[in-house]
Amino acid sequence: MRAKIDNRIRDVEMISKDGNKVEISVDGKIYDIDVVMSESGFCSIIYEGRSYNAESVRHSEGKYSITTNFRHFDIELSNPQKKYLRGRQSSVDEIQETIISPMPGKVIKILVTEDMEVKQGDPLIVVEAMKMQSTYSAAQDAIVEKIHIEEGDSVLRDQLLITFKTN
Amino acid sequence: MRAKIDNRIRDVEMISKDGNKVEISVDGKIYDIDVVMSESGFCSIIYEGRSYNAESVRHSEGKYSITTNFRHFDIELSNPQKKYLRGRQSSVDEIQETIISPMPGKVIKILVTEDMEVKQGDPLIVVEAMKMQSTYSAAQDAIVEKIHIEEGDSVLRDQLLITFKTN
Amino acid sequence: MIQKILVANRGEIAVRVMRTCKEMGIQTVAVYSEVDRTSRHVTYADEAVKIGLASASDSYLNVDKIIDAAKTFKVDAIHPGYGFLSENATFARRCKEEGIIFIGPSAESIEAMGDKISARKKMIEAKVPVVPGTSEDLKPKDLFKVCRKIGLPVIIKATAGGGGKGMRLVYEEKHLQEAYDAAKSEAMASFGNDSVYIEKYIESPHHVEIQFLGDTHGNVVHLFDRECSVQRRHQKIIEESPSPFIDNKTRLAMGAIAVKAAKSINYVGAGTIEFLVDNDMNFYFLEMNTRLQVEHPITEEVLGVDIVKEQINIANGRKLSFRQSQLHQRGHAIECRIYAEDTENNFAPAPGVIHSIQTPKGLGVRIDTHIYTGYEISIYYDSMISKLIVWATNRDVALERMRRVLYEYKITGVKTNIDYLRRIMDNREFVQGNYTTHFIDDNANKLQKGNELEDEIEDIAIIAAYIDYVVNSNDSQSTIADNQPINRWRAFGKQKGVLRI
Amino acid sequence: MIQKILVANRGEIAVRVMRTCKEMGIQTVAVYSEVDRTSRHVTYADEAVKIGLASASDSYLNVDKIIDAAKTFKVDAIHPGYGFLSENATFARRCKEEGIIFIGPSAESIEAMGDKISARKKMIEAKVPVVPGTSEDLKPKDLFKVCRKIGLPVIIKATAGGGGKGMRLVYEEKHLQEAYDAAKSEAMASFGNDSVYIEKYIESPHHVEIQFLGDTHGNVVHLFDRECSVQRRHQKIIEESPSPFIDNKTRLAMGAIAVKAAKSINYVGAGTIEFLVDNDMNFYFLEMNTRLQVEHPITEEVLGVDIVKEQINIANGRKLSFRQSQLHQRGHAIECRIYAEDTENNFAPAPGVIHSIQTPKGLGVRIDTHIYTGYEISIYYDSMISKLIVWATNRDVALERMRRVLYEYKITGVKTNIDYLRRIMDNREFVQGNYTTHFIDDNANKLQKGNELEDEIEDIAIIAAYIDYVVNSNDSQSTIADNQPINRWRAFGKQKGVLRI
Repeated sequence: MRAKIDNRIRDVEMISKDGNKVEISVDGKIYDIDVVMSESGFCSIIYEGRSYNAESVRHSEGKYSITTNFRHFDIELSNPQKKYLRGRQSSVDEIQETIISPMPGKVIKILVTEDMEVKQGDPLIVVEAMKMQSTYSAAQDAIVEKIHIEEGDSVLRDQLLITFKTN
Repeated sequence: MRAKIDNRIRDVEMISKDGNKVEISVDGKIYDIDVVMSESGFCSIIYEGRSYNAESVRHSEGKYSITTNFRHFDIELSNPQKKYLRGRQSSVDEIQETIISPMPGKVIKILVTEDMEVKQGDPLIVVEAMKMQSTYSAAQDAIVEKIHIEEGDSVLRDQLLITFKTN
Repeated sequence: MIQKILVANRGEIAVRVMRTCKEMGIQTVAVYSEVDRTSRHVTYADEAVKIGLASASDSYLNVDKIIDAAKTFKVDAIHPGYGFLSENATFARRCKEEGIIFIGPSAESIEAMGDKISARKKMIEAKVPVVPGTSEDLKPKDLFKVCRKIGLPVIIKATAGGGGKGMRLVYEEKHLQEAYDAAKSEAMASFGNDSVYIEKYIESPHHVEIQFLGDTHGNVVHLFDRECSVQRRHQKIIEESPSPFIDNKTRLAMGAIAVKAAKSINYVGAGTIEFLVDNDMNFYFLEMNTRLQVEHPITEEVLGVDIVKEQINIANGRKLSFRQSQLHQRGHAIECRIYAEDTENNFAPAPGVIHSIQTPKGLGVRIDTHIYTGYEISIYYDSMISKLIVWATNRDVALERMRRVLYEYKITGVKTNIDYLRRIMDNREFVQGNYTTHFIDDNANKLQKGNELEDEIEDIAIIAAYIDYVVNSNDSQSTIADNQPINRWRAFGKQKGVLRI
Repeated sequence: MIQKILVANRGEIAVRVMRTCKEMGIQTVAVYSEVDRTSRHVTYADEAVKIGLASASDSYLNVDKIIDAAKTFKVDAIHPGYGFLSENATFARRCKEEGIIFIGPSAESIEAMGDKISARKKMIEAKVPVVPGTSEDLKPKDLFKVCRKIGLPVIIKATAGGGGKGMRLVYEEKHLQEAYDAAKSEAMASFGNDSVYIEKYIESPHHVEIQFLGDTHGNVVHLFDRECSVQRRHQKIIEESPSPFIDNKTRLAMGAIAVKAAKSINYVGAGTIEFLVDNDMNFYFLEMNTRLQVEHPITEEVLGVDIVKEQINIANGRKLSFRQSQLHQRGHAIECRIYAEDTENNFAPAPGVIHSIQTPKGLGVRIDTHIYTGYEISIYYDSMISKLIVWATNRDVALERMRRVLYEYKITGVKTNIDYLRRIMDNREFVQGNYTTHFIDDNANKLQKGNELEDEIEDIAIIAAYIDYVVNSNDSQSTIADNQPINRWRAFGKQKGVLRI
């Protein structure tokens, strides 16, 4: 499988499995591990006698937040074949076509209008959560296609806020 | 619905519901409550301004262990109509036809053999868990039909140990 | 005697107050906003009532609704916690009018200390040291005289000012006139008012505060010091007691001054004086907090005193249960505030649902929190989700313990600053204990970077995600070679069953 | 210097030892049996290795396998915890032969104190008071002389005895001869050996013990007392420190005697002397435990000492980090042992899977445990699943706190004795503090009965079950009038998803 981590692509495959004893290859390096995982996402891995712990949160299919050893990782697993079938979507360097809310909050201000041209770095929208305001800016020059929310709206994590026209 | 609690039968019905505001009748007494329940079985009930908590564990369909206010209750919910359709099974005072393991453990000793007659109170089987041994005895005079386990076996909670012949 | 208390707050502090009430056999009433139905303070209380919408102005800040609830439930007293109405003189006065005990100082004390200028004047009257300077318009003719009296460096600020406009820092006298003129013209341009004032600039300020308690019989004791210099955007992150910076002489002098200050305004209840302390251990009054502080637990740990219990006893008209001579600091306590925030993304708040928690346990650990597995940290309130307090025989051991305890604390579902706190615990300046309020800014880069990543850790993360995928995905069954689940917590899964939403 | 420790144990004590190691920067190695793969000590350790089957003789009691693991992982020392190999002289000796530090006393000390008769002799030599009596065959001619010397009441026991056979309790001298003859003939009939011995009968015995520490430099200090009289079938349930029964003079005398006893056998490490104390505060040596005790945390709380850290420092050849004069008891600590047992069904053990836990928090609480949500309490090991410790300024507040904390502790999935412990906290005899080892038997009925049930509580339980049914049953959807879920933890459910088993 393909694992996307910090915009890098790595390869992970299971080679063999016998109960909790699992052989996994990560970019060709073989890990011979003893692994258990709890329903709540706590994962214990014993590798060469060392006891590793990782906490896993599953978002949508294939998307994970993993914490281990005080580090946080966002990992996206995908099947290369499937990707191929679905077409050219979500390649690593593609142009940002939308603004998605990275957290829940309340829309305080929308600084653009539909059909407006924006430059890279232009502020687009201000969202407030927990008494703090965050401004989301344009990642590149673009034209605003559609604004999906209004000022005063409450938005959820991963909610679509703004779509851009592709040139 | 019928709620069996400590061998007593009580009646519980939902009268109305509006979101978390629920009206429930218990043996005709109306409880107008605000209730929420977590996935892990933690239940918060506000009734006449008082904040009650109960922890619920669901075993098989309709069987619950509830703790509240330092009290433990085993409750069995059933639909009277359904009971009727299923026939005469599990009336409250029926004769004990089986010995079921009330907890996991290891069978240390079997004191009876198949076809043996046993008197009420006769020890039948010794099971050990956590360094303590428990002896299960006959609830009434009966004849052993079948012994489903052997000495040395590990048994699970609710596992069938011995069946009796009904006269 | 107080027999029932309404806690006019939410979150960890509401639960913390209720804990002491429960120990004292006092009934508790929780008030909650619409989004807080599943909050811990609601389930912890004996009684609970919804008072309004999520917005604080409709609920936790709404005086009428809280007074209504207090009357409906016939409470004897209201504990305001911190924040919300805790330093609201109008609310304190209203409670008194309604015949409900407000667990805190009088409305007059709150008012006197709530206004910075008035507080400064009161403290000067009481001979409490304040930051030297003028609080009125500085005339050109007084400039050099006043500056020499205060001593360099000084800061010139616009009276009407804010946001750094009309502000000049002066280290050498030769730049004084120029800075004064520039500040005045900038002030005029920005605020239409060219009046400026001058204050001594404290170069390496330490934020050290003194907790005190006063009863209705005129007794006041101080509960020693807390070091609170680890701040980001004036928000405290880590506090410790005793302060590793000040010496014992300074500590006792600050304590004595705090008692004097509290007595000068006939203070009743728990309060705190915040001081700025410079590198030479001169200390200056900054402000007085007329309420319980977030960081009160470290004082409780070091002194073995339950401050909320003392508050309630004082409200009952009792005398303080100890004299100054009976109070001694023992060992060392540190508090870390856990925030739901993304430390790698400019500390943006990170609301969300708590997926799982592993709570630190064992010796020397105290946790004050309202979160639990499945709890939703809402967007409406503060992002502090837990206070982690350790106690140990000395500061070195306390640091070791905090490192251990941060390792044990695992919260998933929302991002937290636990890793960031862990890095602070290894920061040389922090470990040495001679840090100032500039600590976070000065160390921003060091604290941002994690240790260089060993490949293995990233691989472990990928493996964990992959195993989760294998165990949980519908289309991955074929990849499980032997058809045996990896998950050994199978019986748990079975028992919990499946919740339909 | 010890840099890596193998903990030859499991459960809460293995985790507790590892916590201190983590604070000291010492690497830890866990050993585990087949059924313990998901145990907390395995995930807590830096390294872990499976050593055998569930049966302790194949794993935690298997000297060869543990020594093998210690060598494979190149550890410097082994901490045995309590139970298992902790008082096994052979194991201690084997460690020494293999060049591994055994964190505990010498094999010779373990042996000397492991045998009751030898221990009694050693203590008599060291002038430690033992229960008066003879440990050899009591001749008819000595009967009255010895009895008068000891003082009534006395108990006559068969030397070969056990199970109450050949045992007679004598309160009056006129019954002495008859009892002696009866005991002898019963002993002959039961054991084929009519030899009997006589001991003073302690009527209302209190079980009070003294913790002590000895280093390799000949220093020994005592860490004061623990009251452990709340026992069922010789299993301690609740301990407190200081003892509410003995006075300070007795406490210090016991401490001094314990130090003398430990010095007399050149004791190195942590140890405990258990004393029987009668109603007049005479105390008698019962036995010495040459290891860490389950109840050590209450001493840690009252003295602010990390006993495991001291053990490791002693094993490193360091001097004790304090002198006797520096140790003072502060406040009061109580420990409750939480067992997975059915208190209403003759205290039958109740293994099973932990469904959910709500852990007490806030001021003055310490929890030592290895359980977590989803953990399976196996049938193979001890049924103690948690230790709940509170500290407070005095015993009254400690009792209030323990009541509060027992209220907060909610464990579902297995039955526990939490409600039973809660009733003890309200028991008059316990609250008064003058209870003996007969406490549990004397109060069996009172402790068994819950408060008379208010109807409402049962109704609440039925409602909770019903709501769970409504929310979760497939065929109950039609009963939800408005098709809106009751469950407000919806987002949580969504995030957690569904685990296929």
